Amino acid sequence: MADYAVKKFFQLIVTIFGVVTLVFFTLRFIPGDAASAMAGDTLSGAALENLREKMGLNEPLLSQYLSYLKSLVMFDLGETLTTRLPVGGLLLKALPITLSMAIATIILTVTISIPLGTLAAFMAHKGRRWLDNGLTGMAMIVDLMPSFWTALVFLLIFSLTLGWFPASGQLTWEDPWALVQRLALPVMVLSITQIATMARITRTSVLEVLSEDYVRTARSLGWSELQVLFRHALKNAALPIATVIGLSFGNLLNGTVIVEFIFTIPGVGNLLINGINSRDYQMVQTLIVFYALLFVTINFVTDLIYRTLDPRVQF
Amino acid sequence: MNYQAPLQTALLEVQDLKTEFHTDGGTVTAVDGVSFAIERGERVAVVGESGSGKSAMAMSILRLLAYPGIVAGGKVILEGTDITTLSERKLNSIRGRIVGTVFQDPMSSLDPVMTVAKQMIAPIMRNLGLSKDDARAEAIKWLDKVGIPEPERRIEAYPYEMSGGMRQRVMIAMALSCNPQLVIADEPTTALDVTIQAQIVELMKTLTAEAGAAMMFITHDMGLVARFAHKVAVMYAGRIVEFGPVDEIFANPCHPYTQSLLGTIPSADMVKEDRLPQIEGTPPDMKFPIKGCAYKDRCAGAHDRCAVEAPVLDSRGPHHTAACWLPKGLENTKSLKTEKTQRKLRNDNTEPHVVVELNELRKHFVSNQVFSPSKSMTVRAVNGVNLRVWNGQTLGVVGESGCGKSTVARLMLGLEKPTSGDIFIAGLPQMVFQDPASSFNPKMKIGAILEEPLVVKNVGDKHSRTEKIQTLIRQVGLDPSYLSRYPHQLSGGQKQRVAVARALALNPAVVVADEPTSALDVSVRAQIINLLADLKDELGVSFVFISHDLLTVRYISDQIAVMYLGEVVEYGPADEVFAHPAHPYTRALIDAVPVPNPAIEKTRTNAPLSGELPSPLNLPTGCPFASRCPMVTDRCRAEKPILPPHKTSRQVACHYAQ
Amino acid sequence: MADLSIKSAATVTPGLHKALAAARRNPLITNIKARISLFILIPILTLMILAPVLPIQAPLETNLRALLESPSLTHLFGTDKMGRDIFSRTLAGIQVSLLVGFSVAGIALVSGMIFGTLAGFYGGILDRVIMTIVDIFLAFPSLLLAIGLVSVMGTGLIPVILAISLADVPRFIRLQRSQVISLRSRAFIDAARTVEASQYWLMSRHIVPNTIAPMLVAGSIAAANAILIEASLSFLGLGIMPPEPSLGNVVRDGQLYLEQAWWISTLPGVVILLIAIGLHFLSDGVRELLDPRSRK
Amino acid sequence: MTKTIRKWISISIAVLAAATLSIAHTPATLAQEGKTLTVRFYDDPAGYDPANIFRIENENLAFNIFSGLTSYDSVTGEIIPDLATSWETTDNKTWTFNLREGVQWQKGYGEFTAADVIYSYERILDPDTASPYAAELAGIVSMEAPDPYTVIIELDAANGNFLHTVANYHQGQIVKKEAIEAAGDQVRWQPVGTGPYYMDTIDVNSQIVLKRHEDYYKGPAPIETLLFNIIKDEATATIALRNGEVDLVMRSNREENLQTLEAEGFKMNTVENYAAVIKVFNAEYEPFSNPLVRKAFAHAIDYEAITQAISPSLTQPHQSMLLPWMDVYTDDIPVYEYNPEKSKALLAEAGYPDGFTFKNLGTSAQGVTELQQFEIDFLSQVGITMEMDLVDTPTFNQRRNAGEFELASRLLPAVNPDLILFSFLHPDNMVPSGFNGARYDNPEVTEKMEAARASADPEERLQLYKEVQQIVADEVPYLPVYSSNVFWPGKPEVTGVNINYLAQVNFWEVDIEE
Repeated sequence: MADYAVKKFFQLIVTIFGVVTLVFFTLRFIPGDAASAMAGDTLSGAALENLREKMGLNEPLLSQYLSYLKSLVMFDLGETLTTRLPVGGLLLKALPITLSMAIATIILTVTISIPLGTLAAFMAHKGRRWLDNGLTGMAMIVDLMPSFWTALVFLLIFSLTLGWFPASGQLTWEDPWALVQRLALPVMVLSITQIATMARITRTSVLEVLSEDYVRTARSLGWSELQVLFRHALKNAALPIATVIGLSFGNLLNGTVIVEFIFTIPGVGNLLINGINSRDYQMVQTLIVFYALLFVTINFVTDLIYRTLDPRVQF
Repeated sequence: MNYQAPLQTALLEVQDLKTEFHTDGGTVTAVDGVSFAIERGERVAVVGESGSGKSAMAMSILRLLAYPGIVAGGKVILEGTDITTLSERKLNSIRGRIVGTVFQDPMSSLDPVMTVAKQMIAPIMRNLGLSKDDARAEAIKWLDKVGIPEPERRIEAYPYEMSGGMRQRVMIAMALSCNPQLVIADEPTTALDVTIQAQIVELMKTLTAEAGAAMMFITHDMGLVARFAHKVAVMYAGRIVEFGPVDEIFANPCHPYTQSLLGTIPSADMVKEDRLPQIEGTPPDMKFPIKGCAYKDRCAGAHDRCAVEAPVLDSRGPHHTAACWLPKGLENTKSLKTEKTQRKLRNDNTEPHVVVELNELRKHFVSNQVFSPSKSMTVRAVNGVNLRVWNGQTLGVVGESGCGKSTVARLMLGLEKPTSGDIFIAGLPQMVFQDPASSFNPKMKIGAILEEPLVVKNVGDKHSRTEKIQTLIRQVGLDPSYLSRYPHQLSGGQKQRVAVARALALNPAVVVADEPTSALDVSVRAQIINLLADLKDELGVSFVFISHDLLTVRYISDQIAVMYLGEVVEYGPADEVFAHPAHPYTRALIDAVPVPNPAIEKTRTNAPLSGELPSPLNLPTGCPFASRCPMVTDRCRAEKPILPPHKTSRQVACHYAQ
Repeated sequence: MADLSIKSAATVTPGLHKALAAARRNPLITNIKARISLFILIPILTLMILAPVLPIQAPLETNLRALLESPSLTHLFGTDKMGRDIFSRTLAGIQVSLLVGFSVAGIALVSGMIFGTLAGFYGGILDRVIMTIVDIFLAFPSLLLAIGLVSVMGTGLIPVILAISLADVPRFIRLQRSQVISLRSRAFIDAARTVEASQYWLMSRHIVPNTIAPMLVAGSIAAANAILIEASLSFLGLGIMPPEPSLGNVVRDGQLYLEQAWWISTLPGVVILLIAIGLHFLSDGVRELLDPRSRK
Repeated sequence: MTKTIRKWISISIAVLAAATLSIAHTPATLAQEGKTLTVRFYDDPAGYDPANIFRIENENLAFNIFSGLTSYDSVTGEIIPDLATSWETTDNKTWTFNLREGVQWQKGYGEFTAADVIYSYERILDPDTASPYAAELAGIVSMEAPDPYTVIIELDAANGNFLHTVANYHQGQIVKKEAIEAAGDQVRWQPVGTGPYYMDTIDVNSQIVLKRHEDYYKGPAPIETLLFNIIKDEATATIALRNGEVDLVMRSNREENLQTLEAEGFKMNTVENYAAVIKVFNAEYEPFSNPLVRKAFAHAIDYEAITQAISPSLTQPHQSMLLPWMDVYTDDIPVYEYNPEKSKALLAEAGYPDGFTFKNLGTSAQGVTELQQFEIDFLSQVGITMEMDLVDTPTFNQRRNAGEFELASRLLPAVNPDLILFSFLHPDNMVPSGFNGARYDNPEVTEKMEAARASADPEERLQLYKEVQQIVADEVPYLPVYSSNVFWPGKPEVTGVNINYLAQVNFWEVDIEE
């Protein structure tokens, strides 16, 4: 176990180093820089050059890279180029919002999709496929709805027509109810695709388990179908499902970028889009590296948890 | 073996049972009107090929069929009650309590994420109404009974921590723990090694006898039937074609199918000149209604009536029934559909010379642990093997799974690089693989598959190659029209024929056949064995025949090498080794093989080899067999016997070889 | 018995039997899912190809006298704010979107095949290098990777295709590699090795042909996803640039008029859905066709 | 006893009276207590240091935080006194400003004096500040404060537009030395001015809170708290207004949203002709070096029809580089009506009977705009092929600033006509160092502009500028195509949303009616 973890951890470090390097140099190839993005229409050539110099954009690339690496190792995320705010501070402020959205999404997804998928599998196993087929069809359609589209439709329905949830507004941690209302729509938009996917995966895993020999063994010992479902099928299907939940985090991170933009949620995705728009390398590279780190770490932890939970997997 | 006529109502009576599978491709009638009865305490064997409906029939009794299978008709009367009409809930109180079940594959039949305790205790509590502690004690008692060492500790183990044999013992303990009246065992030993198989069979026999439980035992192994059963039901194409007491069935089979099945098994007294009787063709597709007798296409005795009218079970003696229009079936089993029954042994005038020689061959697999080298593990799969194969002869290699016999084959073919030692081969080695399904590139037609070795080796031009593959396909008894088919369009037996043809394409010096028949059905097995034996005689090719099936190996081989834990423990002429095994392991192996003759089986001692194959990770310092040897001494544990010449032609690695 | 049933059919109507046999030989037609997918995709593709000769307004043509018209016979899907015909734009968009989808699938497939085969077949250092790079790319959530790459390469058809495929390539390499590794130990590879076939021979004759089917399945799903990712990129202003229509940006443009003119984005949205469903069914169909268990 | 009682009564009455009086006097202020206005803010805040401020939405906040010596009238756009109550000049070179007394700094930084003015301008001019607006004040030779309420500024050359330079905008905004020093490198986030509102809190990702400056010299603003909520997506912003989540939407710029909001009875606060959009012809690119070609171009496109189709609310056709509300604006200039025949004739005369092909620089973020699609359509009818040269936004800005294009567009948001004309027409400001992307160099125009700038005589100045506009309109180095309007839709009860010609709202004038 420890061996495996250490080995995986080294791989993770190598991957992150690769990510950092790739991101750093790629960003430098983006035409236009923070200075010209900041100035917009207002500045002419000479004034712009001054600004660029002042922002430190004229340093040699390699020395920028090395100092970036050094500061990263020291956990110093630096300041944004345009607004001179500490990137770490911004990230710390945005992160809880994105994370609570992601976690709420996962909770909502799990509570809906697992019973649904299980039911579909259970019925399909007994030859009644309508729920299964319906679920598959729904999942396909929902999978294909771009989130910006779903977001707008939800806004029109739930916010404008029904008036249940606000479309904008501050996120305050002091008023949990307001927070819940504020995050409800984005979480719903994020969940809807996750639910479809997760229900399908649950359905597949449970169905697979239901046709396993040990399920038949349990039946031969006199357990009823429902007892078998809960004693054996869910327990066995839980592992692959848990893994998928971990992995779906990556998709969630994709989704939060767009949802945060539309619902003006001041989360990490929003920071990223701003960073890209203002060519704020410092911000963008830190955020992308952070995303990658988060993603890789979650995969790593999921993998370890999986291996710890599953008695079959040996190290 | 004291079969007695029933005095009261039968424990289980099955009447006209019908089971269907409604698939997208049509309705498959897997069980087509089966009727029989099992008395209390009676052991009934159900034999038949795969697809004969024997498992579906067994699962239908307790309605354990998975979707899309349904019981379409008939009655199952258990202790006087028809359970086909019972609700699921009532049936659940019968499952486990009155009827226990043991399944085929011990690897997949236990829940991998639950400990044995969790899987065993709850049913005991429920079915016997015991408290948790009592149930646990009961479970431990049963684990002890089935021969699981340290049951108090092992009950907390997960299935993956146990070997296949151990798991099957747990399955048996689970099935018996609620004191059922009837145990249904669906091929419980098929997935196990021959020595373990003997142990399990013996165990089931004793325990059911002790508890007075009846047993329905499903198998395709006639030897096991002879060893085990009171009565035998032979199934073919969803129906019972013959039913009767075991002695009757073996001594006086009346259905051509039973007769042929018994004939296909190489018996100990068979001479090599005798061809194995074989059953041609394949069983019918159960998707389509069968007109007349289902066996007519493969039956030597088929006549006009068979094509229009299906025979029903008809009395052939006391308690003996058979479904055939011919009262005695085939008069002469030698007149099975084979062109010739004897082959001429090749009289080769050339000097016998060694074609294959292995010297001190070793293959170690090392798994590296980067961060803690101390944990690096070495598996000594082949640990110093010396073997020779002479021209035109067959060397049989036998041993349990994990003994290294397949690795030896791969080393000979150059598919693995030896860790040390030499391999000398006078010419080209070729191979016939175990699994016909994966032996061929599914994207290539048979013609291309046979041509491939010639193309790779640049033999001849297009025209001569085409001629060559035509010859090859005929040599293995297939029509050249098969050349334009894809592998998946061929049956398992046909695929193995093609595999043999491919192995012969380059005129090899030796063909290594690694368990070539183990994936095949009984009736087809004989076809392949005959083919190999014929080719050896016709072409003078040497064979290395690797198998765990001792009877077959004895029949086909000139020399036998018995392997144990990567080493050859006994080597010598096949008949001699068989008749007078010198190594205790060889003896145990031979003892473990059930003989398809109830009379002989009754006389055998049946003291199966105890224990299991030790892990090749930590080999004992002394004799590798010391941990299981009945005659082990301290010397064996300390000192490793080498393979010395024993008598003139044999070698035995044992300090006490007789 | 199988022969019997065919025989009886043949005696009744030999013509029908021949037709049936021919149909059976073409597996795409016998498979129900494949059939549905063709039923969806063929009309769409036909319309797309016929678009230039259909009596409809050109996709880029504006019409100041027909702004935001609802669907009618002249404008099947209505018009947008600039009086452009949505139906015509949708057909043109299908072309662009399918180009994106299939190019992405193609690029991902070919590079996945090459690198995945090399990594899986040779193993060792080569495998480690390739897989480390793959891991690095997989560390980015896919949309982020595409966003990043589009911001580097600029917008437009080719950058979008490259960006989306670059996000897919690592996944294809992984898939191919795992396939190759499992094939590598199959008996027929051993059989070829026993006659000392060259590594090139093994790869080109045995390994690659057997990996194509699952890769094609993955490819058709990737094509469907690429169409959607392009739509998301369009939404962020990073996709195919207007006025050049892609299904994604037609939907995106129309989204603003959801309340005033629902048809602008809804109808092309339905078309995306149909295409994606068609591609999914096609992949399911291909999967079933190639699954030996479903073959008879 | 009686006396005491009387005394008590009288006192009570007095108190009551005073109370009544005070109530009568302050009902408004009492009601104003705690009024909050929620405004949609459409981008991330980028900082509020006048020396380094960018983009209109940020400038609008700075406009309310800071003051200049002068300011602009919200309605007419005229220069009005702000911190300076009056000013004198005789030659447009030496300017004397008389400062308002008793003006209080926000956050307790005391009273505003002449020293603050001098400090603010010197800070802009200090190279260490690296202000991009330093050039605006570069003409200052000396600054003096003979007393705390007088500032005398001497310029190196006459500048009739100096009052724009010192207005409440960019370099003209007066800062407090102590506050700047206290903020250190966080100046942009801690602005302290003398305007009606002060910066309370900023959450750069979601909200900016401005609070009323109680000591503002014109008196406290009616609304106590301004909440600027960041909502980037236009559709979301519109829904937020319709839901009542915000009271006012800063710059709604989608025609379809405006129509919805207007139909639902929201107040469409607007300013017309806020900025002109011009086409910049690169005179180094051959066909465009010929004035006939430029004229042909002008006749080829029907901007009237196009603006009507695309966004009748947000745009209208426009013919001048200056806007009608500017003091020097004249409509007495040649105009180019839509006339494709004439266009073709001009092309033939210029030697391009079959037209030509050119590239229009654009951003890939916007792609081919609707306007450009129509332009392509119209131009193709006279044989001119317009191709799009799409690059990403930063590259676009870079190339446009460097003059690397054949045709580009620009928005002219400046409020100072002098600045517009000098920047775009004076050879000193030629790209890449200035905005003169047309490389326009007409000595006659240059001379007239310089004379106008130097002239202290308003009449003469107007005449000179009129002539400049006429010459330029005739030679078309730039083609004005339309001007745009700005909308701040809000709830009907929000009053006083007067958008000035800098597209800014002075929140001191804004109130919420009960």
